[in-house]
Amino acid sequence: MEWKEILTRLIKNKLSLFGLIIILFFVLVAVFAPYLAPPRSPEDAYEIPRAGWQVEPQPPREGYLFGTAQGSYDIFYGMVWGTRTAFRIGVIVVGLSSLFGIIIGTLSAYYGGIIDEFFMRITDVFMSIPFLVAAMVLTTILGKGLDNVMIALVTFGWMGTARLMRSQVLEIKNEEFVQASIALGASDTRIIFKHIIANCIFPVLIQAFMRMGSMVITASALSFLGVGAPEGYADWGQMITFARDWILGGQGSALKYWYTVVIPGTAIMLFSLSWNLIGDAFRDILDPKLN
Amino acid sequence: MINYIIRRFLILPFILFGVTILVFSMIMMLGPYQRLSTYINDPAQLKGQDMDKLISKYGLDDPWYEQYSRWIGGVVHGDFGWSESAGQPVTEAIFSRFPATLELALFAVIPVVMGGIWLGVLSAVHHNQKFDHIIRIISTIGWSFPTFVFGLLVLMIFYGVLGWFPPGRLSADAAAIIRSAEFVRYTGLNVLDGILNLEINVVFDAFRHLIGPIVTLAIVWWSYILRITRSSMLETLRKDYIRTARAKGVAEKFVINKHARRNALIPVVTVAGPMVLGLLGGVVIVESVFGYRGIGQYAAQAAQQLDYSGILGVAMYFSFLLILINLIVDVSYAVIDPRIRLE
Amino acid sequence: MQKKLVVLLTLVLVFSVFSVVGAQEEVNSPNTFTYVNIGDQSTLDPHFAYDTGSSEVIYQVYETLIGYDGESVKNFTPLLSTEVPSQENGLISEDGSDYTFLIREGVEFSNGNSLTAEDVKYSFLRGMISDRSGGPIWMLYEPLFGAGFAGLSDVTADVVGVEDPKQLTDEQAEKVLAVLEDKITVDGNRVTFHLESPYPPFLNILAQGASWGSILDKEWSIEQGAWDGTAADIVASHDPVKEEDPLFDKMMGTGPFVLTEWVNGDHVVFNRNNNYWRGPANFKTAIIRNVDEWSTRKLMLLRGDADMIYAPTQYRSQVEGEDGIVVTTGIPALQNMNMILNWDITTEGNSYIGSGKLDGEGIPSDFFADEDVRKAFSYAFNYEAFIEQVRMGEAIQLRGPIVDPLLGYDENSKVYSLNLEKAEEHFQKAFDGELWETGFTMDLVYNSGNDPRKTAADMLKSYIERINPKFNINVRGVQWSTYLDASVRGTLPASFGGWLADFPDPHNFVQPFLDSSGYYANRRGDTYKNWADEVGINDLIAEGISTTDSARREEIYKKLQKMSIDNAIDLWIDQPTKSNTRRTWVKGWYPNAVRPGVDFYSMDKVAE
Amino acid sequence: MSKEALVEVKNLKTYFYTEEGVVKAVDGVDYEIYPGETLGIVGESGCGKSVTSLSIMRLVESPPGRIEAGEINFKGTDLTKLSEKEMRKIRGNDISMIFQEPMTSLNPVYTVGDQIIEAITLHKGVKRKEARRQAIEMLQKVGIPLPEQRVDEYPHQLSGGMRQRVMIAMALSCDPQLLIADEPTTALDVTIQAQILELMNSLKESYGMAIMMITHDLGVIAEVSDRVAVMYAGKVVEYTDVDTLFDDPKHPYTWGLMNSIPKLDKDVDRLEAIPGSVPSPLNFPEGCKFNTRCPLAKGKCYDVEPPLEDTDGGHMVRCWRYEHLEEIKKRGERIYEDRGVQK
Repeated sequence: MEWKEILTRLIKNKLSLFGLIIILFFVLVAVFAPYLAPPRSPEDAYEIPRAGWQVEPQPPREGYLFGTAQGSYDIFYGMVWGTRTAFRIGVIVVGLSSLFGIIIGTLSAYYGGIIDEFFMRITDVFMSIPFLVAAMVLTTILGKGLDNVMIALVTFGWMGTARLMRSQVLEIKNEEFVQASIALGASDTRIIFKHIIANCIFPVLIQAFMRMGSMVITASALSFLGVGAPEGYADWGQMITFARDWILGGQGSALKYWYTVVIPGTAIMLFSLSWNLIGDAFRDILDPKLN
Repeated sequence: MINYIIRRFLILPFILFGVTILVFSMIMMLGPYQRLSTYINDPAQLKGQDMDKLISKYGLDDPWYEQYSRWIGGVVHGDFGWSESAGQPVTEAIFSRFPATLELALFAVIPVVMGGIWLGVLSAVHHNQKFDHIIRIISTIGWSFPTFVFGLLVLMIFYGVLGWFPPGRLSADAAAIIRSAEFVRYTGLNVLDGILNLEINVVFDAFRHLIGPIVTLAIVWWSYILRITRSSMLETLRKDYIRTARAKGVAEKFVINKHARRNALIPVVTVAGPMVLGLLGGVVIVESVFGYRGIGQYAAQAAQQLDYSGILGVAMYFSFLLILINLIVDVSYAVIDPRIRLE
Repeated sequence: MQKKLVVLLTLVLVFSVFSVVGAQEEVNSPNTFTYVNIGDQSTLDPHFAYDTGSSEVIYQVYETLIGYDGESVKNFTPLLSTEVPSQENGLISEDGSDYTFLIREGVEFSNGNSLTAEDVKYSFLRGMISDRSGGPIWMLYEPLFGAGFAGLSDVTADVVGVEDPKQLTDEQAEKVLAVLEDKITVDGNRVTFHLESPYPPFLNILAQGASWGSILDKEWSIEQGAWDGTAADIVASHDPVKEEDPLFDKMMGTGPFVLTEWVNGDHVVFNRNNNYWRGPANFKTAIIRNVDEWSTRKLMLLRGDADMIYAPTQYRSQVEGEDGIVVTTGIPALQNMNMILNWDITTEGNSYIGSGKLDGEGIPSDFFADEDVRKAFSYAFNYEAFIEQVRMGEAIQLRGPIVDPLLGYDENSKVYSLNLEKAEEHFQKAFDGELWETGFTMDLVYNSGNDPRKTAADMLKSYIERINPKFNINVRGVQWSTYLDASVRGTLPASFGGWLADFPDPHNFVQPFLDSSGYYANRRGDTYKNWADEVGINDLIAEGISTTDSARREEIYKKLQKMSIDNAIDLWIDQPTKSNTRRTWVKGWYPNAVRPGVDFYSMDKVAE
Repeated sequence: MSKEALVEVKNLKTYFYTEEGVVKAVDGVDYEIYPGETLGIVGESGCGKSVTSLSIMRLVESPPGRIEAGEINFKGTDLTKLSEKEMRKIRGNDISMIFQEPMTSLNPVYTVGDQIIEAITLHKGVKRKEARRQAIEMLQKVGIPLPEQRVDEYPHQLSGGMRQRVMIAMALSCDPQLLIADEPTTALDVTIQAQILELMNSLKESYGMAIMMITHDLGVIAEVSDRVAVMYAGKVVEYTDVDTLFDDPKHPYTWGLMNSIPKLDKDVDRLEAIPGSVPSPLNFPEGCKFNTRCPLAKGKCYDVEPPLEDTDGGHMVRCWRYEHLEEIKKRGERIYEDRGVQK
């Protein structure tokens, strides 16, 4: 199916159109971040400015559209620049881990035998270390910082894709057109790229769409454990972690600090929802039975 | 099948070896002073410490292979070492926390899987109708908010306001019963032990403490199972044999529950394995919110403190679980799908 | 059906959002006291423990010879000793170097064994022999053997010339034990400590709250496998690894509570000692639970399932004023926070100092050896805002290492305050004006997760960068292990320090902070050590600890405080105060700055 | 034809409401099926022939599909007016259906026996044991060897032809009066095709039921049908008995279809093909729907849709210019382009 047609159909479907619009909105926010929330100095633009030194969150007021979070971090600024972080984490982590997964899954299923055994046991080894333990040890080794968090997420995040890809390739490997190509003496690279990857990529792509949205949540879980982005770095996951001790409100009102959780929560939800909607629509489009 | 199971277990040592090498080499990339953080885990403890003395006491500056062989030598003799972060031997640390997490995971899996499948099926049956949209949006919300947000809200509603489900694992009275000499700890699972000891109060109390974490886990993981069930169910509902069943005059209820669901469950089983593993390893946030001492918290603490015997212990235990869960998944595959069973 | 469910859920939500947990009229579980805290215990061995979490547990089970009188940290009351030694009652010798304690009779350990003077002697000897590295026992060696003695190894080196006690032969061990035994003698029910020279805070070192002063049951301890009282066992008993320490997870004391269950990281359960010599405690069971999540602790308190919780300052406003909750604030705590300036930064493999030269791209090794730089930094910190906003008013500015209310603390002494003009002036003078011209770039490093430290660093950055655009400070959070490594290697240009008193005496502050052999001197490097020696700081400290004349001591400590400020040795930040949050039905709670955590015995639960 | 019709379809309209627009899959179709006869429905894929049959079974997926108008009278009852529950009593009992893909039309997770038994117990109200006996008997009737053994096997253990026999056994297990066969042989090998058609013919005789045979293959039609309806773009374009149709096709579309079958008895090495493809149901042309492909289309064909007219004695044709075709046929000319050498 042509990409153009996929796009047209994505736009025609109300839900995925909604998703696309939201993503577009976030893209615009990310692109125009320097205008929406001008940084103090360009080199530490991702450093959320502090309105003061107060620990307690303060409600929205002039100059601080969304209020300030724990530690007087400007929520608006954090949200705007955090959009860039969300895309960066999503694209880089999902992209790289999917790439590794595809390579390992394909090689393993295509060649089978000892290679398959080798790769799958390596996958088992990586799966055996609980993700958060691995991420914590790795960020301790590499040092704090978003790049290192991404390295950890990629290093311990490719196994799912590898397994999915492997099962897909195993299925398609025995299809007649592949067997025919093998019989015709086509080179392995040609078969892998022309027939196998082209035919197996869509489930992986759909999975990747779904993962795009959830990466922000994973990042917030890491922030919760103290191994996420550095304190004060514009990152949605951290923004919502700032709300941790304030969610239940203060005396008299459970909603006293609503803005600390509602604002980042809504952004994360919309982001994740959009990717999911697009992913769902994508699957419907690519599902041959629906056509 | 038996061959297959044996083969799986024969692989286990290799995986365990790989895991230990991977973890060990990661930790050994750090210098001895960094690894001192295993023994000094708080700035307040820095005072009066003679760092170099500590380093030689724990052999932190020995070459990595010496440290590794020291550790593996112990393992061969059944000694998994001392976990500094837990203040217990590793085996004890794991076995004193594992039942708690297992109990949580077991009880959580039931509503998560049942509820998730039920909602996923409903959502697929009402594909693209209002119900489907609402369920999908709710599930995205469930998947999009960090666990601690739900955990704290659940705690506030069911404990803070209603007072039904307190945090922790047991209340003081029930804990006192469990400590008493007459109470035999058969399994370490409070509910089960309560039943076996015929202590209804313990059962009730333990169960009461489980509900909060379970509800929280359910909210988060429901959406996961739901999505998979939904898409798998959608695919199944378009299968020819569903039309066949309808053409036979089978009522829609049975078409869905008998003919479609069982087929739709096949991919769900595939993800249920990793999900259970995730539940067992990733419950740290829920454990933290509900003051529930389990393996997740331990894993996090060991990692934070670079307590390598602790990390290795947890990792080895997870490899074992992975193999076990994969086995269970494969067996359930066979139960559900005759095509696999008979091969 | 679905509609009903939606309505029900909405109702529950609305209900929960708008209702706030009401106060309970009655006392919840009157026979159990639950204290919900954070953190865990590292050991139950009183001679091994050197952290608040462990000491808190040990406090409930073991007892010391003397205690503190209520809130005071200076006045004592008798405990296992029937009198507090003083020169007036003759229990402290004229020259101030012999301390005698009269052991109370009729006291029993909770296993029924009677307390004897022999138990007391054994307890201290066992502590001195086990003397784990990094442990608290140096506090016994310093008074008993004199300055320069910090542990058993110093004694073995002195007596038999063996550096490592683990290498002692039996013969050498005999000699060492004889020397140790000479220091603590027993005569009937009198136990006398023979100090090398007068040591004013000696009673503080032994008093309640000091786990190392705990009295053990000799018979029971030997049964458990602790040091058996012979010279031959010294080698085996010295410096145990935690897991092999026989008293790691067992306790047997004379105190009001008996350890029932210790699940590390989760809870500790105590049962009342019904034969306690001061009369049984007010409740049967006392529980310390560990819940790290603040909101959970808060809800437990609001529901009355917790009688007392640990509430960090920043969240306290969330419970203050709720029905049934009482908060006591402003409790002095013997701790401080400062920023240690490294006078002699290790440049090798150091990524925190840029180029390592005075070229605007980094800082040189001796950056903080320049007094003007230190003063400029001291003027560029907003103490007032830090205390008001970060500590929410619950702190007082530090005037040197010594904290309120210890000897030498003077609330009128000179301090720095935020003054950017003065800071600018000093920066201009620094390095003969070169620094002002070239500027500098450096990292301020804090251990990740410590918010006050990050804020302090952010503050310095924000003010200093305002003074001169060529000044660049990067605030970097690093993992604890990295921080530990860097502070040991001396690569951090500035690091944060915080000291919690071992015993309430100014010596316990000036020694680690100012003495050349003190713990923090290491972080300032040799330049500081030499300087401190030259200007006489070391001598003053030595004099301060060996004189019994209170007035002279006060003079010395005031002088040291003044030198710390005048020379801007460090950036002295603040002394945070503590608070206590509990249910109104809790009676009998009183603050004490030295006590680790709570004193269950003093408390009761009574309805309003 | 004086007999009472078993099924009488009148002006049936089944539309699909998609996001792209309304698809008129079946747009005003009329035909009758008499007891014991076989009605063939032929057309290219997408012409609405399957939807017609699903409409009779009321199995059109809704949403997006809906029976918009028309009547389906089965033995005097209008099936479109029945409740789902009443309809279920008819499905598999009075009317049953077999499908194109025997490979996918059977549920892979149940044994073939289970699936036949389900239909029997559902409609005949017999005990399971009796149902099983009947199932074995049915398997025997459809020519499956060792039925006692096969009954407990899973679909994947059977060959395609066997599965189609199982499908037929299942469809006939409740003695239906009408069997709808939707391309029952398309997916099978040629030899097996013949066997299956033969089986169907013989079973038709013995059971005395009517068959509605849906296919794109005129060869199949010729073999089994009594009467034929040719469908194009949701409408019947020609409707007559089988001999008349093959002797004298009147609609240019039928003519095109016939010329695209290689005939062994005629010595031609060229096949004619209908150029173009079925227009998108969203974008039907004005006038005659075939006008985009029809070589004879002229004037009126582009403006007004022709009615289904009785040309002589029940031979119904939907064409303005069928007479023109007569002339061409008489001249023996071709009206379509060559498809190229096929041999």
